[in-house]
Amino acid sequence: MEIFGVPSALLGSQLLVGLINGSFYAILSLGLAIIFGLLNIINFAHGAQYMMGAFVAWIALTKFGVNYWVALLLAPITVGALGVLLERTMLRKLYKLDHLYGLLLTFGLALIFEGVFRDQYGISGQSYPVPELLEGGVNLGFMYLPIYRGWIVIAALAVCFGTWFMIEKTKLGAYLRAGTENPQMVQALGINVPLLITFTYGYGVALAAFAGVLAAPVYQVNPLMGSNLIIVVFAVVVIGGMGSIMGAILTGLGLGLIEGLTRVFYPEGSAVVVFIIMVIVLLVRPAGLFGKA
Amino acid sequence: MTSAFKPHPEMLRIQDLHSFYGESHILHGIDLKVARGECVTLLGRNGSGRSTTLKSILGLVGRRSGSIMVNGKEVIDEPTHRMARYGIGYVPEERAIFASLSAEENLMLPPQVATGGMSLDEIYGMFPNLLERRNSPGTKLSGGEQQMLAMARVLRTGAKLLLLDEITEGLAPVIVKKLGEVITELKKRDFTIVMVEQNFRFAAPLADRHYVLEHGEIIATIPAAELPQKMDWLHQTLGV
Amino acid sequence: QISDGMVKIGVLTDLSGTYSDLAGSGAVLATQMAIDDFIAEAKPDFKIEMVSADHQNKADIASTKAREWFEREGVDTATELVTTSVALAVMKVAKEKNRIALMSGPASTPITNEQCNDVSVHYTYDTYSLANGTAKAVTKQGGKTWYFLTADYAFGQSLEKDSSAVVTANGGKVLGSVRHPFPASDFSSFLLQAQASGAQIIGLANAGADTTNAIKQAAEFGITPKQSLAGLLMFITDVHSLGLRSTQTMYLTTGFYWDLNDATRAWSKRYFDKQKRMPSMVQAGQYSSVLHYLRAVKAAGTDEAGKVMAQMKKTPINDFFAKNGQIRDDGRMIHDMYLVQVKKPEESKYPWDYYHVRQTIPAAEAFQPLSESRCPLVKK
Amino acid sequence: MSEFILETNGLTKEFKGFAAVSDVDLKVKRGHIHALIGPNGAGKTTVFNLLTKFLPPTAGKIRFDGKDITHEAPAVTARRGMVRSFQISATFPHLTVMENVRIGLQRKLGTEFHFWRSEKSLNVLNDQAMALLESVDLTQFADTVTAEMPYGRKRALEIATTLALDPKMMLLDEPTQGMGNEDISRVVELIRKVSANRSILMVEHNLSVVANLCDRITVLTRGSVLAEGTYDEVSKNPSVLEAYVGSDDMNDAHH
Amino acid sequence: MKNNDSVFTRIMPFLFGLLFLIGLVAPFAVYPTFLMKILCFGLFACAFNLLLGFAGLLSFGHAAFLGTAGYVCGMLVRDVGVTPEIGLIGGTVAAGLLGWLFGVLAIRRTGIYFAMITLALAQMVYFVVLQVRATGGEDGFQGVPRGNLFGLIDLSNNISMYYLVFAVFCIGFFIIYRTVHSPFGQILKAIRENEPRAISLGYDVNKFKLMAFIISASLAGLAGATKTLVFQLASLTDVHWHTSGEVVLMTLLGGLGTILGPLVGAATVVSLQTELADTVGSWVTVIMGGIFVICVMLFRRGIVGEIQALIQRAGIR
Ligand SMILES: Nc1ncnc2c1ncn2[C@@H]1O[C@H](COP(=O)(O)OP(=O)(O)OP(=O)(O)O)[C@@H](O)[C@H]1O
Ligand SMILES: Nc1ncnc2c1ncn2[C@@H]1O[C@H](COP(=O)(O)OP(=O)(O)OP(=O)(O)O)[C@@H](O)[C@H]1O
Ligand SMILES: [Mg+2]
Ligand SMILES: [Mg+2]
Repeated sequence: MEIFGVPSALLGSQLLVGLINGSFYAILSLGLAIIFGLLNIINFAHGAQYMMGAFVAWIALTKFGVNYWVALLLAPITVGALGVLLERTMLRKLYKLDHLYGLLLTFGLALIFEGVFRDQYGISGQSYPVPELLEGGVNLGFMYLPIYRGWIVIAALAVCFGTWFMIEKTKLGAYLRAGTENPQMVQALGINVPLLITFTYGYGVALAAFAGVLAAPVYQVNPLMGSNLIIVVFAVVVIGGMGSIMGAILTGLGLGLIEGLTRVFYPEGSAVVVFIIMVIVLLVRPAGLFGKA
Repeated sequence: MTSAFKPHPEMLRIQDLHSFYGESHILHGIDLKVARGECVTLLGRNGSGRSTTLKSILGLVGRRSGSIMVNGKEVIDEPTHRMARYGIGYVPEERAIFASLSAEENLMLPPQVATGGMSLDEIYGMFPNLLERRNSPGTKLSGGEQQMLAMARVLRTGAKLLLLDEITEGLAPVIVKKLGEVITELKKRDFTIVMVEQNFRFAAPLADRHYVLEHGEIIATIPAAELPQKMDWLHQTLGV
Repeated sequence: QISDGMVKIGVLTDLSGTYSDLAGSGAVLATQMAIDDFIAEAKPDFKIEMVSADHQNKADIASTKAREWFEREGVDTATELVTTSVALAVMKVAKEKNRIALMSGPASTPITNEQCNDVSVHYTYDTYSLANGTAKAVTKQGGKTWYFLTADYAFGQSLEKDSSAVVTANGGKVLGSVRHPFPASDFSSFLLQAQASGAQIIGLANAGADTTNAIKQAAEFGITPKQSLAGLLMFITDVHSLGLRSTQTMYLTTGFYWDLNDATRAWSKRYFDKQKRMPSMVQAGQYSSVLHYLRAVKAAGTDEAGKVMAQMKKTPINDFFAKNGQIRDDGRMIHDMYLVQVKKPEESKYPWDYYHVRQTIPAAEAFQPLSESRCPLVKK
Repeated sequence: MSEFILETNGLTKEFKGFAAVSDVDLKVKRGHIHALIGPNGAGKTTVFNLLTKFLPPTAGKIRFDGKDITHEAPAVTARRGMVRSFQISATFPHLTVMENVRIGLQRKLGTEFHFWRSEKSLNVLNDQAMALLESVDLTQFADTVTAEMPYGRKRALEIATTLALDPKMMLLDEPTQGMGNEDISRVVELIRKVSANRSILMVEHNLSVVANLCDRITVLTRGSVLAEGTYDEVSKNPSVLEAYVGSDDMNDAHH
Repeated sequence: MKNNDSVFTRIMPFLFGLLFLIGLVAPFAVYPTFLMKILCFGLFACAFNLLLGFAGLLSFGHAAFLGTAGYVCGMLVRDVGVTPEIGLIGGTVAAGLLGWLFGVLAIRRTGIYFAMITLALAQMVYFVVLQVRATGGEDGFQGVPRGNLFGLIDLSNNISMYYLVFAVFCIGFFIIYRTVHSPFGQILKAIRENEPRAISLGYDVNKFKLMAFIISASLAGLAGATKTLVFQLASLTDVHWHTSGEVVLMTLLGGLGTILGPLVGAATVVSLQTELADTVGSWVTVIMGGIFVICVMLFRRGIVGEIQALIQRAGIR
């Protein structure tokens, strides 16, 4: 069977692959949305932190023989801790200022991180093997699905929805949302907002690092692996609208799918399709798909 | 000795309080004392430092020095978020309703700090508007509804020392009247209240004592009993 | 006579970006080695100095730097120049200032075609030699049906076009191609399309991180080893970073392999001792080109560009890098290239033991024939 | 020309099924100071937002100065001569007081897009600006950066800036909110002064101000008009007293 | 406050005069190509600052205008064969049109969203430039002749080229200065301070923002077109988002919202880049990143801003 001249088996496999990519977009845009939503900072270092997650996993494996499963916890914790440090020492001083400064600071940090890793590990990147447990693949009939890719989708969805639940459905989430609007008042109500914010940034950063570890076995672990991805993720966040956590997740997954389809029907356009969608969405709904005007 | 079981009769004592916003020195040595169950007001012209006094107690100013004792304990070095644990409830001048939370979420947000707070039913009974609009996003409430919500928010937590900044502002007379009843009731329940008010008609019958501020200093202390003879002077200094 | 009694060599390379592994500080080291070796061998009566700079892969930075070097610092030759945009920009400046551009790093063929000039030497390799070598050899060895995975910009497209022609000319068939954005990190969609085509060979008409990611993911999706990959522009640095597991049995063409013979091993060992990595062909070529240049300066007794170029063109190049290498009128240095196949992990006996050398492609065949050149300097 | 400068017909605004304003017929006479009062949440601010086009109405018509303006853009309505003030003070904090007023005056010059002209070309407005500042008693502050002025003065400045547009009609949302009595009387005087030759619609909770200033009063409750009339009429209306004042004497509601 | 403002206004003409004289003699003391680069990026940064510093709009896609104008100018001069001044005008107009398009889409949002939208739009431009054959893709658009100005003055001479660049810079700078201190600039300031209030006074704020955006884009384009003539090439770097980041760095480092800051910032960054290229190798980006961080954390006012603050403090005393 064919759809627009494309065999349906190929189409099915492309959709699946799109979903896998969408999982990365979803985790990363979720992290960005949380950080933006709660700290009012565009975390330009997000891509670099994603890269650092992958590198921590790689270093842990090659230098210390730490396996993938441990790295899946260790890398987010390490990079998240670095995030906490950054928040405590730098970002904290910027909340009262225009957003611009947070953006610029994290832009500078991204340059530093990428530069340091490039200097240490070179540009061509390192290989991280697929963990043994997830090696191989299954034949789905229409495609050969590497088990690891399946795992990416499951892990990403679990983390995304867990995060969503935590923020939208718990008291902690209410504190977080209120804390972004008027931290002083929330403090006056008896909540330790600075700690909350530090934790939030650390968590957002840890999400990026988690995505990095997930990515390590499929992409080359490379100092610049995050820097191009992140621009697309920014576009995803704009399309989704910064207002909602669920919006970030769904938009991420959705755009992964759309991008996957573009790669079949018009591969040349797959790099810009996200941006084109962004323009259209903005024309129709300036606040983004899920954003509040 | 103070303990949780035998609370200090002196709920709030401020001595030589100085406050700063950045470079500007706003409060120049405030001294005041409020006993348990008392209601006092801070009077003064716009910009005389009344709101700043309340904010200083909570640590919401740039820098402060001096002494602030709550229930017998020195708190000047405590971070803001710890203050609520001492049973302080604050209704700020700008209301500070959270846009991303619904009215009810706003209401439920502050953690309970002590027993004896009002129940939701009591609160909705007092402010029926809020019941009707409880699922509306906080900032979509009308100006007055936000004011009610800010007040209701602290009543639920069980805080016993209330710092109220112009709570009647923008409220219809009918609600102002109701608020007056609420405050009277709170006093009966042994709440301690520090109010900043422009609406003198509202404040005068409620307060045990009035502090008059000018340029960040207390220039007069007027017990309720002396109020009638001081009215002329107040008129002059405050234009009341 | 030598201006200022000094020959100054500028190494303008990518010290921090995408190409810093295959050129970068290794190229600076190679230059220094060439200068030291030359001084030891020829005891010249002129001084030799080296300056180096990072062009950050930006053509305008490169052209400013080159201009400044030529105009103010008396630099006689700008060398290395990885990244084609940088190379083209510096060539123009060199021509204007009558200095020499020695290019070891850049890949594109316009350097010796439309954009050629008489002060430039394209030394180590170019896309034609890599793509042709690989495409021809692989097709001849039975890889008859091809599918291309092409980076969607001028460079990838011309790589695909050149290789397709070679495949067809050698009796193969191109079943199709897919254009992927540049840069991309996820290739699974494109690889699935390549897989669906059923071609024996998937030609990778891309470079750098795109190539390595595509190779890695091909293994992941079980595409290799059922179908084989052919890297049309790959370096030993790529193989090194990917590891043999994902690259095994791939074919690629290179201008230099450290483990080719005793001479290459000897030089590479010296290099390795300092850099802790084996040299890429760019770094080896850089050494060779600088040494050749210095020898020509000595022989000509001047550092004037025209005379030195004449000397360089007339002298065959013989060192560990090239046997009877020769610089043509279009600026192309031609020398033997090698078709290699990546070893299986179990075949690799020691560090950096990566290649089986399958075939030596003679200089005359390896590069675009002069007759096809679009360089105006070539008289037909 | 109709005797009413502003008329609404069946003006309605619903938020997700909640009718904040329903079927309001409001008529403001030329030259009047008209007050809109009502309990909190009655829909006064929403009416203001509808009139100034900050919100689109769900239903109903708005006529200003004889023209239907229901579907105009906010800036267009403002240019017609209906200008509002905000419930919170609205000035340009880092411009001087003089510059603030000039922003208002500048529109008349028609050079607001002229990026090639010198700002000296705006000096022709200085006399007018000074005159306006004088009318609100702010001359001595002319060169002060607005942020540094006391609150009450900012309100005065805001009114001066609005006057610069020479509006036919001004909408004031709680102009005395947050003011001490001294400032209140100053602003009341000011409003009275500027009301000459123009119409004013204001929302105000301070009934002494309303009693003092207003020619006519409309009382809103739950989005609908409960009563309309002069202060005396309205203050005797028992349903108003019940819904708004909560006692049987309107004077109780004076501050 | 006011007093010091007038101190500045009084100093300004002298300062400008002095800088102008320095500009006139500079090519005899300093390497002209280097100066030209500073002037091009200086103009670029000044144009950017018009938008950020005076209209409060952070565009993170300004490289698109620089680059587009560069390519258009290059094509006009090299492939169509027009004289350089036509090339400059063509590039500027192209950037202005692109700015109009970006503006229409982006000014619907403010703040951070605006930044992200401009970034994404610029990224689209990048992909187009990369893929279209006429631009030379990765190889860059090379070999643009400088030609003869008005068909008369040979620009291959570095000194004459310098004076052209200097003239272009002065014109661009004057336009910016004038825009800031114009009736239009006043309204822009008002909008930045309190947008709803500006609307309620009857100003259609989006039109003002759009206008500011177009002016800024056109001037960024003018800088890009000039740059193409100077270096005789346009390359992907010009449209890459790193360039958009760099111009923010220049502006911030020099002093956001100060009239001379961006020029100072551009000069500093360009010099650093040139110097660092030889000395620190792969640490260039790390150092650039470090400067960003230090600027944001410690010198938010930038070089010129800090100096002004110093003078102001001295003036108060
Ligand atoms: N965040 C701040 N930064 C700097 N100065 C401030 C700040 N908040 C208040 N001030 C200044 O402190 C002084 C006292 O202000 P405060 O708000 O305490 O006055 P108030 O008596 O409550 O009057 P109001 O009726 O205006 O609320 C004023 O001069 C005011 O300008
Ligand atoms: N954007 C909105 N979305 C949902 N509900 C709204 C919105 N704006 C106003 N409301 C509701 O409409 C009602 C009328 O609000 P409005 O602000 O007009 O009241 P008001 O008469 O100005 O009251 P106040 O005197 O307290 O300012 C309120 O119950 C409010 O909660
Ligand atoms: Mg106050
Ligand atoms: Mg209201």
